Amino acid sequence: MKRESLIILRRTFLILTVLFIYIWAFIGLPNIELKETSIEIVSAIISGLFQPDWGYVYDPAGEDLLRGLLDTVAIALLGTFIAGILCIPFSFMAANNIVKTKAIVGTNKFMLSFIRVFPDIVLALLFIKAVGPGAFAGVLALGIGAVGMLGKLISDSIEGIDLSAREALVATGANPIKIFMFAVVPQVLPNFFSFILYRFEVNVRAATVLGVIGAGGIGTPLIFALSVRDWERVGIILLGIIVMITLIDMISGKIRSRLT
Amino acid sequence: MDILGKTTYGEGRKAVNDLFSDGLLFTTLTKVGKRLIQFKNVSKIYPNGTIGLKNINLQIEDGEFVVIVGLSGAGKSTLLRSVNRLIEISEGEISIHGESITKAKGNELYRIRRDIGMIFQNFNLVKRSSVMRNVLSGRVGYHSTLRMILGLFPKQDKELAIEALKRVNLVEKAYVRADQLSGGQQQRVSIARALAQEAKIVLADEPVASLDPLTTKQVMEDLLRINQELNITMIVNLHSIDLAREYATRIIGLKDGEVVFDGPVIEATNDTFTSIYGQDMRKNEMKRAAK
Amino acid sequence: MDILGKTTYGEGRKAVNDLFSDGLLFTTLTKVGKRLIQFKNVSKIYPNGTIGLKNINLQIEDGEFVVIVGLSGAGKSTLLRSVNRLIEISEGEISIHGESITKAKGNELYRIRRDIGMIFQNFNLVKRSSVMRNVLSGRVGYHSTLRMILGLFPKQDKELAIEALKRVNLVEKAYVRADQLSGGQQQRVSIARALAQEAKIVLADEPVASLDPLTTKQVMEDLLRINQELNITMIVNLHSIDLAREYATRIIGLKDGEVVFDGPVIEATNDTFTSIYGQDMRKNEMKRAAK
Amino acid sequence: MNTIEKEQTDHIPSPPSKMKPIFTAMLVLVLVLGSGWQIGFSFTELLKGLPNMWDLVVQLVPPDLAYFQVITSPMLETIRMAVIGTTFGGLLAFPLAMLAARNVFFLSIITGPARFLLNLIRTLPELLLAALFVAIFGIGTIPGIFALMFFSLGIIAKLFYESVESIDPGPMEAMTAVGANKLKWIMFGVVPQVMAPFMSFFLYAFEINIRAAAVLGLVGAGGIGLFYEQTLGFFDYAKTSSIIVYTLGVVLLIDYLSTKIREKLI
Amino acid sequence: ACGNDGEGASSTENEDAENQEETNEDTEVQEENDGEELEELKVQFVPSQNADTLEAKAKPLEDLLSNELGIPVTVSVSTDYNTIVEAMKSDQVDVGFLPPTAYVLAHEQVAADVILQAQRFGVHDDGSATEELVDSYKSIFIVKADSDINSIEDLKGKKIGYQNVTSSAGFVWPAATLMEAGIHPLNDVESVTLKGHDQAVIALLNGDIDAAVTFQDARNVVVSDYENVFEDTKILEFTEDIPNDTIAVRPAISDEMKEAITQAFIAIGQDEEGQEIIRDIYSHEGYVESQDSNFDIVREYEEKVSNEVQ
Ligand SMILES: Nc1ncnc2c1ncn2[C@@H]1O[C@H](COP(=O)(O)OP(=O)(O)OP(=O)(O)O)[C@@H](O)[C@H]1O
Ligand SMILES: Nc1ncnc2c1ncn2[C@@H]1O[C@H](COP(=O)(O)OP(=O)(O)OP(=O)(O)O)[C@@H](O)[C@H]1O
Ligand SMILES: [Mg+2]
Ligand SMILES: [Mg+2]
Repeated sequence: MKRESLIILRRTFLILTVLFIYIWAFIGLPNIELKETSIEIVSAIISGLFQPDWGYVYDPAGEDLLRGLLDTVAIALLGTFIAGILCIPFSFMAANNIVKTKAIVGTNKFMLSFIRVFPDIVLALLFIKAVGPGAFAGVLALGIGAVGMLGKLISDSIEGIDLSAREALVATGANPIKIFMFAVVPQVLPNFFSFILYRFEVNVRAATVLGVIGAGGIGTPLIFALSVRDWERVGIILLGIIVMITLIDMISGKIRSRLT
Repeated sequence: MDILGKTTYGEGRKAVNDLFSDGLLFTTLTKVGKRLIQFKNVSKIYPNGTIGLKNINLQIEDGEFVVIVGLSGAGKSTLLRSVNRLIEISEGEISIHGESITKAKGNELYRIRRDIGMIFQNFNLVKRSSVMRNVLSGRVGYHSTLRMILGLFPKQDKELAIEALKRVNLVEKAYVRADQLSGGQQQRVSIARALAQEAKIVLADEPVASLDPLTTKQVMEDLLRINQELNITMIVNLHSIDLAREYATRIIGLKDGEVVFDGPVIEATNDTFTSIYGQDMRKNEMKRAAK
Repeated sequence: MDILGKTTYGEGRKAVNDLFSDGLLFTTLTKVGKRLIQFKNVSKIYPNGTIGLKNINLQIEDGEFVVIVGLSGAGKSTLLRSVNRLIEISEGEISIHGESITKAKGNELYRIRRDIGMIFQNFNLVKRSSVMRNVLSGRVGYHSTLRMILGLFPKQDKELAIEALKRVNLVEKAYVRADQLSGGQQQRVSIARALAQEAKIVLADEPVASLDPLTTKQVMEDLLRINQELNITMIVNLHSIDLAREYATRIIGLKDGEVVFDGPVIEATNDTFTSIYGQDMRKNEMKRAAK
Repeated sequence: MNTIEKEQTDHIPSPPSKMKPIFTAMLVLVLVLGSGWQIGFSFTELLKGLPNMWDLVVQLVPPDLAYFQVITSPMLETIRMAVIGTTFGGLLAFPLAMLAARNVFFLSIITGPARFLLNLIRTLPELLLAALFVAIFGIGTIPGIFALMFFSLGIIAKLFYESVESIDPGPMEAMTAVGANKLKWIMFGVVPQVMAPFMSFFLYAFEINIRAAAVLGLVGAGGIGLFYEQTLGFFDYAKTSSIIVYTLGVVLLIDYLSTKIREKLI
Repeated sequence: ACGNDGEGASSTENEDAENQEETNEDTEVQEENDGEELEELKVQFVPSQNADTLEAKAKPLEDLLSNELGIPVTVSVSTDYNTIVEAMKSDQVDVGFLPPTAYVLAHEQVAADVILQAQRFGVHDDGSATEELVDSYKSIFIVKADSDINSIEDLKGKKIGYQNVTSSAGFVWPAATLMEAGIHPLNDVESVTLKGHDQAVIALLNGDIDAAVTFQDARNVVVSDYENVFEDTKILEFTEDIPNDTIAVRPAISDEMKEAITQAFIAIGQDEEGQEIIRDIYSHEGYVESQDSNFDIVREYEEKVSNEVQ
């Protein structure tokens, strides 16, 4: 009875906290009003986007859309690969249904939070100091930066898996690593790949970091075009990115269906 | 006990049962026998307050074929799972061959568990993996962690797995994903996994629940054979009284988490089962008779 | 057929079976009866190439208690699931009360399905939800979509759900999460869900596989009672020949996706079962005899 | 007869060809190595440069704790916008993700456009969203909330539909069998299974909105992003790290709340 | 010309300090055995904010410089000057294109020495370019054309859109102008930080702010999206001259190398082909030699403003 009332108390507290946060957030919200200039500017932007600057697609001297996309893919691919490998031990050890020691789980969760909180730009700075500006630094920054996100998402999804298969492995006397390989991996593999591919996509779009880092790729021209409001240029770059991401989606779908 | 176990086979089972027909003799024998699995004052209370087991004291000898019977929810699965510590008991201690599994840790615990095969009530297959991989997973206890991370099973293991699948008539599905199997086929994969494990004790939680009579017979014969030929101890939860009578050397009756019967098959009369399954059964029968 | 169905009960079943003892009479009767479920040249080939069903032609009448038997993997579940189109058949047509479910769409399909209850071999419970909610989910076909999105079940539904849980002896677990139940308890939840659905046809895929003899009896009696008192058609997959004999009015034997036997219980002799379960059974018995 | 049967039962199927996975792995390997070569990956260079990194790390500690006072109010402002933006983003993401999940809607006529829309939403760069929203709503809180909403929608929906696609089909099957229409089917067969991942993604998006809400700066809504820029611009690394510490505190708090909420759902 | 005068004046004022600093550096360079010779030149540039066209291209400059210097050159583009400075500090970048404020901060950290300054065409009040080459530009206060704000003093209590506080044109110079008029740039007005001079103009057109500070003339960026931007807004005030972008080198580089780099850039600016390239890419017209003292004005402003701000 006492335990139950404690649970109710804690639940009420949780609900009240969330409720309070919402009330606080919505209080003092200004009214939405549309600006007079909006039609003119938005239509200029949209019409610009829909008249992409085809001339930028290919330029014999290099430094065109195709080259930018290629560089971006190379950086994103390698960055994702590094992150994909580094995140595995973290996600495993931060899942509270795999590792039972609270301290280990807690430490790993903390580490993941810390990596996530660490701003991309500071990470970029660190690697620029180490290896100089350029694609290499970009790969390292993306590779390390993504560990926080992947580790969290994957460990969360490990925590939600069906444990019955795991039981069978426990019963055969498998140690945690073997259990992980045989009972957990096959179940989280689809999620793992989908997170990895999502991260790959994020990395392709990580224009800001790559722009800061001088890594080349499509990010810097995109930022430049946006800041001087060259919508035709923005349009063609976005088109390029969308086409590329769609292609990657298709290819990765094929790969995924093979691996899982 | 070992020798006795080996000489009995098939119909010979009856003779062995006769030997134990005297309850007193039975208990005396077990006291001097090699105590394989020992339950001392074991209780289990689930976090939500349900009582799973209540002060269980049992000893099971090498080579026995124990069948556990009881109503749904009586605690049969709980008892079985506490043997290899799939669930942590709340009180008491369980030891296997003199080693306390309750206190075992790390590699010691893994080794003890490796020697205990388990067939699960709800199969516990990795649905996304192939049948073969599910069966091979019974072998992981034998190899180094690194090897297992790379998924490198020796050739013998694969042959062993195929062998186990043959025994349950499922070899043609070896490379099919487990979720594409029928219910009975899934159960057979789970049995093959336990066979491939080459354990010294096998815990079987309703191993034939989803099987047709033919496969049931095959599986039970298989369990009996490995019990007798390899002197492997069997602890099996069964719902079928007929099967229990046919294969067991000893029957343990559970009710509400307590042992209400424990003795050789011969002692388990119809009245015994009636008392295990509670008064309801009698009431129910009376009702029907009244109509 | 209705009247006959209602007068038979329990032991009375035997009398009915006697009525049908002549195979000819049986077929004649079914031809004039109300054809409830009709299979026309139904085949099913799974995407991986496995043949599930091969050219099935069947008709099942109102109020029958059909038991389907067959080896594991014979296609029993596939047959059952094709009735309410849980799997799309590859060829042929299935109609229910003259309406083709194969061609039905949208609300029509939902309505047909609402009138068909199903008990699943592997329970298919939402493990994270409470028992009550799982049972109530059998009622969603009766209410407006909006109401269901908000999860507002009328009071009668809740009473109905409690009633269904009482029938399977599980009312004390009503507010427990489904994953905290024993195997047999989960199976009973799945039965309660089908009972709460108040369907006109019940498809049961091994409804008693994980149940102890007492509960098995209760559940089978329940199925029989609703079959007889409410004239609800039952199609049940069973592995136990004894149960099939005790409760069925008609037995259908499947082998490798084909109907190899179809007739009243009385016609299903031991030889029939032997042929359904294939030569292996005999071989197996011979082997044992040889030893 | 006997022999035929024997062949049938004893026939051991050959294992599936390993070529496909090996080929795929080789392809990935080639791509990785190729990219590594293209961008000039070098471990020695990295090792050589590590001491340089240390220079910066030294400047980051200890954090300037007095700076907390300055960033508290922008942080609260950020949280406030993130709460609203993420909530609306999540509310939109839920149905959109359902439409995009192939095991919920089987027709590519439905999932295709839904996925395309989601791809598009994720592709739009923050700067472009900012340009649009500032033009439409002016500067301040409102465009900030809209930007965060868009952003959350993209993240949550994408992650969510993929995880919906990997749920247990059993309960869905049961709902089909009781004759539930699509909405009821989703409510009772899908939703109970996916609430936990949904909350996880929702809270994750919330967290991103708080720690990386640079877009707020772009629409003149302030936010903590501006302060990173400022402190880095002045090479005032102690302050930068104090922002990191502060954000970490907030994120850990969210993490704690999120675990508590998820515990209720798993 | 006006800007040059100002800078000359300030350099005389600070002569002593400056001399001392220079001697310090000289000894430092000498200690390092006449500085490093380079086998490869690494150049990075950050586009200046005061440009209305930009290209993220590096190759053309690479080729030009490598032709002039006879060693391989790599050029990279970054969007943030902080990273250049850090890279120069750890010897990862040799030559950086830095905006004035960034240069001053970099010099403070002994990361960069200025060698050159970019030249551009001046800007008429209507936003069009002049014929005259200058090495400085101005920032402007703009308000709506129909606004009743007619002088700097009227800005008191009004809502002003700034850029980040490290921005020369978007904050430092305008803030100094305000302070001269007796208005505290943060306390006496309602300040809003915006990202991008174009956004500032749009926010002004929208009426979200009463005045915007931008480089002269940022309205050119917006004119394609909002045709009447020049009619609908007016310039309220100009700031003092802001030095153009610098080209700065790592202090440790040998004097000969520095000289070679300097001459290479000047040559590129004078070469017809080279000029076209630097114009297209960086909107530079050429380069003139410069020295650290030219940036004392920046330090002065920086100090003045940052004292008030922090
Ligand atoms: N989803 C699926 N994909 C491919 N093959 C399947 C699938 N489901 C079932 N099968 C195959 O179809 C055949 C018939 O399966 P079904 O489930 O109907 O058997 P069953 O008679 O119900 O057997 P059991 O008694 O074991 O439940 C089996 O060989 C099975 O492997
Ligand atoms: N994880 C759990 N949490 C809470 N209670 C549980 C849990 N598992 C089982 N129980 C409860 O413990 C009791 C015993 O369960 P157990 O699984 O041992 O029964 P069983 O004898 O195997 O029944 P069945 O024949 O139905 O499988 C039941 O009342 C069940 O509801
Ligand atoms: Mg059980
Ligand atoms: Mg089946």
